Amino acid sequence: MEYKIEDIDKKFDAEVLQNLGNSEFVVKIKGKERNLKILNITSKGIEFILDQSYHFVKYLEDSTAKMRVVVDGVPITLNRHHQLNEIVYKNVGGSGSEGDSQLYLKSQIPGKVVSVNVKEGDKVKKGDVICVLESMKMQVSIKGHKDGTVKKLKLKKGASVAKNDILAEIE
Amino acid sequence: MEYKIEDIDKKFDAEVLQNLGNSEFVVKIKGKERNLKILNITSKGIEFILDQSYHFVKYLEDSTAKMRVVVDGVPITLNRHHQLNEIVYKNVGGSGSEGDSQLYLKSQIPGKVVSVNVKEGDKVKKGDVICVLESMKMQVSIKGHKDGTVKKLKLKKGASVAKNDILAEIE
Amino acid sequence: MIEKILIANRGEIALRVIKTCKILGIKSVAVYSDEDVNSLHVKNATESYHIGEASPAQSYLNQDKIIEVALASGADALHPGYGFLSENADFTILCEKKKINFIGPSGKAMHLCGDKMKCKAVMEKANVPTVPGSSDLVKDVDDAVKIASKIGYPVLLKSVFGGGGRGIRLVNNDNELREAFEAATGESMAAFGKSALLVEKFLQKIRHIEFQIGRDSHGNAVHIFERECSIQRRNQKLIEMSPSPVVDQKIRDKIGELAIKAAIAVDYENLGTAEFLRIDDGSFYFIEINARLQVEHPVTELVSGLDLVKLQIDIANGEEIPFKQKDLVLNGCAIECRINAEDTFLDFAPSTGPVPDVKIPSGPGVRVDTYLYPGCSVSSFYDSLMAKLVTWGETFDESRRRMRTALNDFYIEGVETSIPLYKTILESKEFIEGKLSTDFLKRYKILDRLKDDLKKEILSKSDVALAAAVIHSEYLKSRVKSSPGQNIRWKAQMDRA
Amino acid sequence: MIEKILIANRGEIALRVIKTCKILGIKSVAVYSDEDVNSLHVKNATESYHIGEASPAQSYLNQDKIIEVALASGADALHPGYGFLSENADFTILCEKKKINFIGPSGKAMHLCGDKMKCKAVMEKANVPTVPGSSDLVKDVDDAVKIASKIGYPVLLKSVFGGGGRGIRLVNNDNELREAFEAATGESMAAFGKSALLVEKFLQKIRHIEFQIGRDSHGNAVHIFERECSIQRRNQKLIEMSPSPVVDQKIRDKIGELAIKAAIAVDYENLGTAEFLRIDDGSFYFIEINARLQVEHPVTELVSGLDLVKLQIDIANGEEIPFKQKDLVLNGCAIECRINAEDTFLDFAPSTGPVPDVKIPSGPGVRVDTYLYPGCSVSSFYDSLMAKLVTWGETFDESRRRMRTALNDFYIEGVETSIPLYKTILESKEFIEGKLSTDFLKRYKILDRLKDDLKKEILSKSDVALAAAVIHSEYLKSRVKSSPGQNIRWKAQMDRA
Repeated sequence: MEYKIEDIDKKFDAEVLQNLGNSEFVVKIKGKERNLKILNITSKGIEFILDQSYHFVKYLEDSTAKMRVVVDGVPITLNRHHQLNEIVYKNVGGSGSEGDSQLYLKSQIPGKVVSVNVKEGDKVKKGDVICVLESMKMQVSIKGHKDGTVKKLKLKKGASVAKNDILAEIE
Repeated sequence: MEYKIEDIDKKFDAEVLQNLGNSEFVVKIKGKERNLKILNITSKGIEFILDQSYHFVKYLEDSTAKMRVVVDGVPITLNRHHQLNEIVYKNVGGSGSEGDSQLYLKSQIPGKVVSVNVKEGDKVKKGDVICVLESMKMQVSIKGHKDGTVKKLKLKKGASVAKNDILAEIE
Repeated sequence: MIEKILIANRGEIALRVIKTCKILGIKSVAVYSDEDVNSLHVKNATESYHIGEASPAQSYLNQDKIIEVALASGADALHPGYGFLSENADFTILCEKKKINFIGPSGKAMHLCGDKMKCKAVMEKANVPTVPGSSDLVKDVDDAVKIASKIGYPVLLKSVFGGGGRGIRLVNNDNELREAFEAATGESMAAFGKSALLVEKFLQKIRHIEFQIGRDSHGNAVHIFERECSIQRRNQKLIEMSPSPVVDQKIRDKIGELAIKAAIAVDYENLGTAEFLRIDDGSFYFIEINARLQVEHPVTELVSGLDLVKLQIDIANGEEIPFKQKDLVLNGCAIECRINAEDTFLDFAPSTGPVPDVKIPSGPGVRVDTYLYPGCSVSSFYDSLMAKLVTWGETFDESRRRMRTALNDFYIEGVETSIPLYKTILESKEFIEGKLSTDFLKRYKILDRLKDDLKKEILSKSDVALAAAVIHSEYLKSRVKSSPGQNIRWKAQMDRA
Repeated sequence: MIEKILIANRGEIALRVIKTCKILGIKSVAVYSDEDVNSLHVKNATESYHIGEASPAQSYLNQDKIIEVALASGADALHPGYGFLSENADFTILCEKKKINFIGPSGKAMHLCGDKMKCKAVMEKANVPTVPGSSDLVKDVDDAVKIASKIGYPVLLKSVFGGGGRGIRLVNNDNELREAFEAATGESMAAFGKSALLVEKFLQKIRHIEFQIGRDSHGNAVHIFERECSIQRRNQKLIEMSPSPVVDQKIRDKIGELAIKAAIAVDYENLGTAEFLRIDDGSFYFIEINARLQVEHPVTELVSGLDLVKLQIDIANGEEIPFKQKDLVLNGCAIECRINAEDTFLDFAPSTGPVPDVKIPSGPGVRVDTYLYPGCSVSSFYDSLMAKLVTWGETFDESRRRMRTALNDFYIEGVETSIPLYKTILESKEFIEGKLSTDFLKRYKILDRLKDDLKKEILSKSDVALAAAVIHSEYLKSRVKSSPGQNIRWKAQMDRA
């Protein structure tokens, strides 16, 4: 299987070569054979000794396209490499902000809506302030992710929004 | 319901008087009404605020006769008060050692059998050394719990025993 | 003698105060909002009272409700922590009225500390140097020019109707000042119908250095050394340490003496902090007194060996401070990192929600003050400080290395944290050399370096991630299919493992 | 320079050494038995190697296997911890042969420290006072009487074929000695065909006080203060502290000097401990040198500010000790409680098994060295020390109060622990007054007091226990039955709660 790691422009290969029994395996990572001994495995995480080093990996998300894991405390996103994935991946972008082609403006933080600065039908530019949220004593301006027209506003002053809630549709 | 606590020679009463809703209750403990608000409850433990103080109670064991709980870190055994219980309870004794009427000699520690000092058929007195166990670099003599004849020995030199394993039957 | 203390706060500082109460055998009374019913301060206090809804205005800022609980619970004293009501002079006065021993300065002193202009005037009278500039509003443009030429350019022209950087103009000479004055006056007249301007020296490459002060009701006053708190974001401290790399014993004595003078000038009682700005030529300027226990007090505790909460309680009890200035020895070096729930790359925006798992570091010289536990939650109603990671070492380098290791061992699941940022800072040449300033992050492009570090860290863990991924796939396959041969053996092994 | 250390140990001490390795940037190599595959030292080391079956003889005492792993892993040094191979002179010599830097004294010095009779002779020559008595076997009964009258009655007559209290006779005068000598000789001849007797002064109300010593390869030697370790059970230390309540600076200087003399006498290099007995008249008698890092070393770390494992590594690297005796200041007071898995009331019998839940205390001045984590297991193959709870305070009383609070906050599920015993000791008048002796538990009937305290504690929690019991019954009923009315509402509430 080939994987892409985060937004690193390279493919990495990994496969299980052999099951040695007694929870021990030979795996091939980036072309190199390594010994792997499982101490503990569930659907949520795995503890193993790779060659001579202990590691603890948690699985946070696992879809066909990507897998989010926490390796010894370090969060890493692995993208399973298909043709299709590559396209989606490029559009989503690696930095956490939504790509220009996306319809929805989502909130990257939870908070309370302090002000709504646009109306449905308004024309907005990328970077215009759409609304202001308050969270943890701070006011944060949420800016439009692209040029377009505000099609739908899913915001009300005083309401609470969660992380990843859709705030607006911009077309 | 009446309870006995550990080996304290007294009965204590406790009952739920009223369900106030919203996880709040009025309970009557030792004749006094108290307010109880549940924060969290499962079959294994409960967190609640009694009057104004937070408590965390774990349930370790729950049989019809007795209940072992850990109250804010303090282990406590409650005995539900029936006529029958009282008899059994007196016989078992409060100090952790088995009463004289018990058939079985049990090990109160885990360990490896270092020596077996009696044979089946031997007559033994209460306090005679039946065997020696080794655990955590220490040798511990296991003494007979009553006078009688060794009916069965469930011991082999070099074998491991777990806590509460039966070591011998003495009749 | 204080026997029962109501703690009008939440989070780690409420836990911190409870800890000292327990050690002294004093009963503690916690208060909590709807949001905090499962918080550790509720669980650790002797008694806990619900005081209202999640929003601070409905709970932790609700003065009447808190006083009501204090009276109902029989608390004879109140500890305000930091934030919330801790520097609210009205609340202090309310406590005084209700005969509740407020653990902190008098309402009068607090009021004076809170009024920056008045406080500055008092300090000037007491010969405590403040940031050069007009001690009051400037009368007109000529007055402004006169002051500016006295303190030297560049200067800042500030409108009192501004705030948050608005209405502030940087000018380099008389001409620029005259122009800016006209513009600012016009702007302000248009917006507010009136104008009020100040002139202040523009300080560059500033360090924020503060002195812990203590003064008892008998008039004994001491300082308990300095804390350097220059590493900040958005004017909020991130990392604090004691000693400061630019303060030696001579400077400590001198500025410490000024800090004590400042405390006396406002008749300050109990513990407080005198904040100074220090510029590259070595000058210190007083800016304000924080009339409370600071977030960063553990730094001082570790280098002085004192329990500052105990000292607060002792002073509130009317006792004398049990040591003299000369008895205090600054021992080793302490560093604190504020572990915030925030996304460094989203302009430090808050990150909230459930925290399913936490691993808290430990070891020689490591102290963690935190409200976190596995299964807890970071609320969006309150501030973003989840934990204070503090390390002590014989030397700065030992303290720094212990901090670096502890940061690595600190795992908080579910929210973004400032931990990765601190790892990068702690490893930076500039931090190691003590080249600190309030613009440290920007000056040394720390966020760019952080990005590089994260990339490197991910690459260094990529082998492990890939191994985990392929084993996970096999594991899932083995659980879905019941295929013959090897897979059954595999499954058996997996289940046993 | 040491770059990779194999730690030939397990449990908390392996973790302790790993911690310093991490801070210094040194790679660590853990070894583990079948029983320890899920242990924290395996998870925290840079590399981990399996070395055999659970039984120590098959793993942690397997010299050849450990040397093999050291060589295979490329470790350039080996830290033995305490116990296991740490004081095995043969193993030290094997390391020397294989060019593995053994972090500890030379095999020669270790051999001498291990031979008590030889060591005593060396100390006598070096003018380090040892327990008065025959420096070798007594020739005959007249020799015994001569020695006894010199050292003064009462004396102990000891057979070298005894051990564990057998063959020891307490005598009060010449007549008793002559009688006892005859009896002992007869007994020994009958049992062993030969007799070998010693005479030694009978010491009463003994304190166990030891001095931490350090000596580098350049001949620099220091002591790092004393530790009082008098509270024991079965000759094993339970509670240690520094300073000792009976050691002032004058005594510290004097006995510390003796401890250094003792180290020089056996040409001791690296860190070690000189153990003394102290009797009520203030006399100190050297008994032995422990040629390793002690379990109780954190006590010394907290009052000296030193990292003793780092100091061990520095000395093994051939560096000079980076301070002089006069630079060392004993700061505050530290107390350690050894948290053992044992049942105090079953004559301290081991208690082993799974530990489903653990809560580890924290707070200002609290340090915990432990291998425990929720879900771990206490093995019956190894010793009973699960954790070391250490507290520091400015004063003895502050340290004691912090310990008392931390003991209360320490929760270990599944095994019996010595925590309740320590709570009783810490609250006892005699402990508070520093009236310590090796027979402390017996002398002050501590176990009887513990029983009373437990009863009181249970009674104080009985209301809560009863409340939990009735609510639990209702809860179970509500889940079993699906009865109408109130019970359905109840169930809904329960499930929501």
